[in-house]
Amino acid sequence: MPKLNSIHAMNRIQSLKNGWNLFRKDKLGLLGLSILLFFILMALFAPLMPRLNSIYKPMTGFDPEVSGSFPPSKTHLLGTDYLGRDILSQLMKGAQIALAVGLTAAFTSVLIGTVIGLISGYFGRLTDTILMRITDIMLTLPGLPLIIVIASAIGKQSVWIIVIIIAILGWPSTARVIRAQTLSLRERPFIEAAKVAGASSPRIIFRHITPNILPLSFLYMTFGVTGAILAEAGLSFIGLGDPSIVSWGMMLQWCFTTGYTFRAPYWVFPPGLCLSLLTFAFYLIGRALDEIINPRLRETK
Amino acid sequence: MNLAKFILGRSLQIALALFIIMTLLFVLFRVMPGDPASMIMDPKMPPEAKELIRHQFGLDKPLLLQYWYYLKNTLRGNFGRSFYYPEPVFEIVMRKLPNTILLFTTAVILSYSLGLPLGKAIAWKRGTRLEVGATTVGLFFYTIFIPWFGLIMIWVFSYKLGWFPIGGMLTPEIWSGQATSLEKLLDILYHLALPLFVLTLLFFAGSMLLMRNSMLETLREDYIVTARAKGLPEKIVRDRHAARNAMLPVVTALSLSLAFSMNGGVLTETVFSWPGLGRTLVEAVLNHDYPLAQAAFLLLSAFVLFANLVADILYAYLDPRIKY
Amino acid sequence: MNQPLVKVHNLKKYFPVKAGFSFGKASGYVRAVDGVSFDIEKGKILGLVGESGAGKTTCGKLLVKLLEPTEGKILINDQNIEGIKGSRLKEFHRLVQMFFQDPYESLNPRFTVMQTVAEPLLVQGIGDRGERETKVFQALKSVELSPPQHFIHRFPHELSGGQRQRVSMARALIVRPKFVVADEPVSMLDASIRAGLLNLMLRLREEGLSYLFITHDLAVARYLCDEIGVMYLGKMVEKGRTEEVVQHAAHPYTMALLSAVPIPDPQMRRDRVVLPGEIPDPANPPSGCPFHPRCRYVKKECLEMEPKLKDLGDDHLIACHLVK
Amino acid sequence: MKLLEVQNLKMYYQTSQGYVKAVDDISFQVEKGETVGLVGESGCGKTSVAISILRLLPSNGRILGGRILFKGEDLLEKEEAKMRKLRWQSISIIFQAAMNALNPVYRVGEQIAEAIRVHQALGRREVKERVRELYQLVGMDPCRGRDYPHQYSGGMKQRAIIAMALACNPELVIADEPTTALDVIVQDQIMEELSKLQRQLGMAMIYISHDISILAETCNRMGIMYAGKLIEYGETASLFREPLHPYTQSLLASYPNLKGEKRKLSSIQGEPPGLIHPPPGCRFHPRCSRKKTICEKEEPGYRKIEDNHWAACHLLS
Repeated sequence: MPKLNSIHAMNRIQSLKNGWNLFRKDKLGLLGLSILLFFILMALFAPLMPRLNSIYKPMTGFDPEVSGSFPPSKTHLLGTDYLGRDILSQLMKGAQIALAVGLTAAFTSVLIGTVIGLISGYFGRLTDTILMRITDIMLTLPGLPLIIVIASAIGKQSVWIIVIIIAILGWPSTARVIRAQTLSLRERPFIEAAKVAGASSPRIIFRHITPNILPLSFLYMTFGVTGAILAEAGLSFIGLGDPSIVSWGMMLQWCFTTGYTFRAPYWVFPPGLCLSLLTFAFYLIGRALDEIINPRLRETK
Repeated sequence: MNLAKFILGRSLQIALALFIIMTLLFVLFRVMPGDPASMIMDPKMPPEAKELIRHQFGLDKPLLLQYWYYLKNTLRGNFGRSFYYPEPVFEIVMRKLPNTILLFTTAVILSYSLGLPLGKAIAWKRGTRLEVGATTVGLFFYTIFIPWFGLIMIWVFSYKLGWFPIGGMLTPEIWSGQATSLEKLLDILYHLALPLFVLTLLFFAGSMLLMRNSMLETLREDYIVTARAKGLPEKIVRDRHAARNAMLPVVTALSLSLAFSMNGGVLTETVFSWPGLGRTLVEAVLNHDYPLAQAAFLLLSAFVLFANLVADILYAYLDPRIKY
Repeated sequence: MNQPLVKVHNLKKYFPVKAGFSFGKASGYVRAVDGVSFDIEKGKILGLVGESGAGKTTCGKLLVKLLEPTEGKILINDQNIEGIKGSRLKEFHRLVQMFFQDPYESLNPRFTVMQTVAEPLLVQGIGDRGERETKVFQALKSVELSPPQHFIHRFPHELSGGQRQRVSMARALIVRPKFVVADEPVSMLDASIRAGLLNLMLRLREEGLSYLFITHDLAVARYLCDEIGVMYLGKMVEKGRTEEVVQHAAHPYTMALLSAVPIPDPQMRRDRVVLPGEIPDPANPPSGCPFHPRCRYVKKECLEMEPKLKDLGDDHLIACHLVK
Repeated sequence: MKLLEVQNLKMYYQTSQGYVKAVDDISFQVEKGETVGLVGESGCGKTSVAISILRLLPSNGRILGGRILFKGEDLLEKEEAKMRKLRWQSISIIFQAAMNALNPVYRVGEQIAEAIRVHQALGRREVKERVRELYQLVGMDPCRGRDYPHQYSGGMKQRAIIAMALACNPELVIADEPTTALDVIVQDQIMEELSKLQRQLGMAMIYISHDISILAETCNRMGIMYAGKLIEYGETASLFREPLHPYTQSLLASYPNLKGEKRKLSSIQGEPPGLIHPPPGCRFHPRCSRKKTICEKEEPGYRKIEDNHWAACHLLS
């Protein structure tokens, strides 16, 4: 008799392969994936820049030969900011920050949302009523203004505090979707069959329901990354970001507040373009995954 | 039908949400570590005045009693005085609210009245180059970083071409002089144009994509086949049967996305120095003008919640299956 | 005579109906099952027939403890199953199993056939890995899925409807239950596949398995069942040996039900008794005899008093005022 | 007189795995005023025949051959505008009520009126009057026309859909699974109603169903479909008396009966094939208990056994 474990592993690889084959057909999804890869490379190579030359330190690297903001040159391929720091190395460091902020915030909020959605959907009754009322109210609050108010009340401007705020405010949309999915799964006959087989509630939640909602959580994570990156950038742009860190939003803020906006297009363009492209990429990937995970959309082709 | 009961129920929910926001603000600004008094008192005030405010806001009382005073004051519209401007906070925010309503509401209405027909049209032509192109461009604008896009628009249209003002809402010369109301109106429109364009484009992308997806879902429904089988002209099938039903999820999404759209609203106001609540909030926070920040946020939330209610009523009107 | 394996006495299940905004309070009850009694002997099949909304499925779910009864007693193998929990509930599920209606929904899409069929053994802690695999092979063979190694690694979406239903049956049979509640297990399958599954169920009965067979199809019930019980709005209106009920139906509802079944033979003309109207809202059942609004023979008595089950002799029970 | 002639119709769906050969070389005819049944198990292509006749294919459906003659004119050659006029006016279709065939946001009466207005130049009053008439025709209270579909029960929706199909007095009505998902008693009511209306109005009908027992009582003639092919076609009585194709024989033996002797049901081994790569030769051969070597290689042609009774099987030669 064949080893069943290895066969199940093969089946999983097979289903991943099938998923990839479907994904590959989505040209926009592939575009998103390649943009994302580009930014990942950027983030990976970011630490190399200061090693090349200390003037390429994104935060403290001052070039003695330039003071102030200058257009692109041979040493500064994308020019310098008002303190004479290299924009390219700032940009690369920013990719690191954006990916870190986006992924951690989205992961945390989706994790919270998934757990709350599961609990709410599976146990129902009063738990569900209370959790969903909270969710509904949180969903109707304007997010960025709330983040602004909370960030200013806390006072300390650290990027990790910002990530935590974004994560805590970001879970309701996931929770709602996961709850709905859990509710519909809970009523499905295969859950009843598991009950009749004698399975306990934890087994039903972890072995039967969770594996069926994880793809959806993953999907929401890709959308969550977009939201988190934009929120951090917005906060930084307004002037509530972490001043000790070079994020793309921060770069724009420096440019805006030092009055270079209209004089230094080489400075304004790159960070905003990177921000828009990265969020665009995550969104495209999310959309392509959506078509795989929600088969309703797939059928027409 | 029971529309009144439905509105009453939703209004109660809004009241509850506002109450929760108020409590949140209280906790944030008064219970958080640090001197609570400094959060609502201007550090530059003379001690006697400070004492007066301390008394007036009940800061010398136990926390629970403070909370009670806070709620009472807030409900009366007594948000205290601004640290920065020499006037009561209430007057400032009430002056800014119409500006936000003007910009935000116009942008929402304009973007939906453009986005829905276009979304409908591209879904109908699924698979064509037009559809793919419009979808891609729409997706790009949907995820664009607004302040940056705003800055570029200002750079091109105001700075380079000089067609529009760099920011603000009014030209002081016109408003201090003897201008007619038409001139004043035109002046506002002149300032409104660019921020409105940016915000509309942003919302437009969202509404178009939503309508496209919803339309594609609807076109698979059986009643669309029935409509075709009945021999109805394509245009009637598309508009009367498909688009009408595709509207329903779009309106649901609208009510859910209003809060999200406000993020864009705040950032746009900031970039274009539009004197609305969003920019007031940002400035107040940067100036550590906490009474003003709280009031601006509360009012902004109230506005979003109210807009939500309108969207819900619209939905109930559109869908005959809703029995409130 | 054999001691019955399953004894059901005066079984009731009421579901609360919630209206709109009320907080958790029930505004009424749906009497899904309202005082049903029956016995099933070892190796026999009782068919529950009736239209949707008659309470058949609820009845079945009560017997496998997917639902808790509002009132009444269920004895299975002389054991009262009221309120059993934990290890005793697990033990109970070795004795009683269920066949489900929808072959597409009753298998976890992420489980292979092996995982699905082995699950009851796993949660019951029966056997080690090797023993479980052997038992899965046996169970698959017993439902005529051979060779088993052909199927164990497949996922549900790689199987046809009939194959899925067999897998679902293998999962139930692997713990060697004595009693199975079969909830319309063939109603979603095509005729040619249906016959094979019905014959399989008959073979299992020969091996000593007892069933409660839930169906809306009287022709299938006649083929499979030893006894038939006809339900209408949560109540048993007629019950007796299959041929007795089919040939000599006494209740007007049973007669109508029988006459509505199409005959697959153009030579045989049936005398149609087309019953007017549709089954009433179970939350709001008619007074007296629940069937009286649709009954051709309705008398004054029927409006006022609910008929009790009477024995016509030979275990043929009927609840109708017409029969004295 | 021949009302509808389907000749060698071929309709495939394009998918990423290849063509789904849903309708493969099917021919049959419908005379004026007669009822024809098309029976087959799920996925055998019977609904595809219906939507081909009305030319209501989904975007990936292609008609690759054959002719559909309606009163002598080929529907496949007609311009779209002319075809649109013909739909409902001459050929209408009854969909399954459970399938959301009514638009949820419009009043049911309005949806019926819409069909009338498109095809007939009637005033508001007359349209209204016609809708009332139609409601009475199918045994419903005309006041219910003001309700929305969600206020109807399954049986009422089906009646409304029938009323809608009859709105323009069509010469041919196609009923696609008209009673699936309805309870036995309501199913019986609807079938009775349809037979009555058909006799009363004299239109021709094509019934499509997976359930041969329902059609046995209703249709003059019947075609049995299997895996995209029409394998047997004939007078209902003759087809039941002497089924020719092994598939038809086994199918009839797999139905339990309420009347007469209780006999053991026979089932067909295996499952119907997929339509992307159907078996070569006779498509039924992998499941046929009497197959010969020729069945695996050569596709059987139609053989006429009696007047109006045909079957495609090598055993018949």
